[in-house]
Amino acid sequence: MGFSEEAGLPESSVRLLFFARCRELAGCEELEVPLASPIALGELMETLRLRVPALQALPPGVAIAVNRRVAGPSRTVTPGDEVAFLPPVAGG
Amino acid sequence: MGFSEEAGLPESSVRLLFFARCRELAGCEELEVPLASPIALGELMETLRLRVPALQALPPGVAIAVNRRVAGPSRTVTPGDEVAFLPPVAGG
Amino acid sequence: MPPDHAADRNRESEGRSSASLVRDPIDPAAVLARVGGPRDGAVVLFLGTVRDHHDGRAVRGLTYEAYEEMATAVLHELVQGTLEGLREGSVHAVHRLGPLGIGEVAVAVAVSSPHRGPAFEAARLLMEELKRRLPVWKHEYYAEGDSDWVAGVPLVPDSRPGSGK
Amino acid sequence: MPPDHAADRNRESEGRSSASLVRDPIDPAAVLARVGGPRDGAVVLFLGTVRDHHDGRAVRGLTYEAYEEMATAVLHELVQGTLEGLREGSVHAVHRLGPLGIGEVAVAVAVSSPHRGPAFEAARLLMEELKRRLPVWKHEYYAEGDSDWVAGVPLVPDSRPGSGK
Repeated sequence: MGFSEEAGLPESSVRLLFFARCRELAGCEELEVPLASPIALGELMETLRLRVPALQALPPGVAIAVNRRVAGPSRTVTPGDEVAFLPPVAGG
Repeated sequence: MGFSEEAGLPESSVRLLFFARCRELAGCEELEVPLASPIALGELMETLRLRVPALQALPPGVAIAVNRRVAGPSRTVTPGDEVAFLPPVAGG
Repeated sequence: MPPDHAADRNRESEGRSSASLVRDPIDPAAVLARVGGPRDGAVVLFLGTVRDHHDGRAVRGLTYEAYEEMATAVLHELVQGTLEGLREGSVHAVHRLGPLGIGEVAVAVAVSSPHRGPAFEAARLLMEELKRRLPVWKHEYYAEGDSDWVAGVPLVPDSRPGSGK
Repeated sequence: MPPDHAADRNRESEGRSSASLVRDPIDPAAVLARVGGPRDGAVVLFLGTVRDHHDGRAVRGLTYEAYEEMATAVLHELVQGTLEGLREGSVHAVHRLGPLGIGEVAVAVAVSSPHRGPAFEAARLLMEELKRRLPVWKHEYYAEGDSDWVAGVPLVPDSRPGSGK
């Protein structure tokens, strides 16, 4: 669906989004982190945990969405993607 | 609940009510028939069939309510009661 | 906004049920206004509307006839029984009589409850009971010009208190 | 009133579903207006309203936060999936965001269908799915003055088409 074009990010980074309790823990709604080439989401998380303090202690049950779809650790993240941290949901 | 008083009928008859297809078959909404003393509904029906042509061929599935409650043949009908002929229902 | 006092008031007014037969159009907003409260997190509204077809025949309208005194009593008993099953919340039901056009609301049932599961269950069961027990008959008018009574469900002897008197 | 032509038009417009996230109050009548049609005999409306209590604590209001772009996409997929399950009828869902007071409508789901069984089932399943899948969070404000995020349901990896790209 060409999401990275819509987002208009430089193609050498990913955008991290934080919601609800994750937003409070991160202390911000959004972070841009450099990413030179495609990487598995699990691997990206390992890297990020070393560089972003907010990601060292995610609350239990947090899901990660890549380009607005919940993804597992094997999902490939490409420069320009949007990676969102979603605590357990409580709509309705 | 003193229904016979509400209905204001003479205490020597019962009121027959006909609805929907029963009303069309009976050719009227209401009939008053004499009743001198309490009688089982089943017995009353036998008597009525001889005297009221409309009741000789009730359509299948017709229920009979005595004083607004569906009743079986053993239900006692007392002078002043309201006896209603109710074809299968189709509300809602 | 003192929610503890509001909750107390609502606890006192638990046990709300109402029902009616009407000849004017049913307004869903007015039906919804009869249910709900600060302790209720769920409202389920069911509307039964007049379809333009039945058993493969094009329908242009219908008329509901009722044994009004009995239907009113039965409807009140049904909503009261529904509310007792719910324990907490409120229930309202209304059935229309007389002539109705396609798309018009024939019956409306609304249930509110603290949680959605019981509200869905109660609204659905109330509709099932209403269709089985309400002395109401439907006369359909077909596009071809003829009309007929809709085949229904035979009423069964009443198990309500007082029915065996 | 030519019902055969009306039926044809309705058959063509089958497959109607719609969804939205809103910040203004939800009007149940407007939600109902999005569903129904001459072939539908049943409409089920569910309203989720803000309760004055939760887990034994008095609540004075709440705020919904959403991952809006994703929530909009998920909600559209849910109503579309519900409609496909129904085959005939229409589906509408709307979720409110931002601050809400006690008794206000947080979510509304409406389903119309030729018959009531499928309409009840579809509305209920849609609500279950919505609660499991919509990226929306609830922050409650308590009577005592404090506030907290409501414990929710962990999202599970997505099985929608395209999620494994």
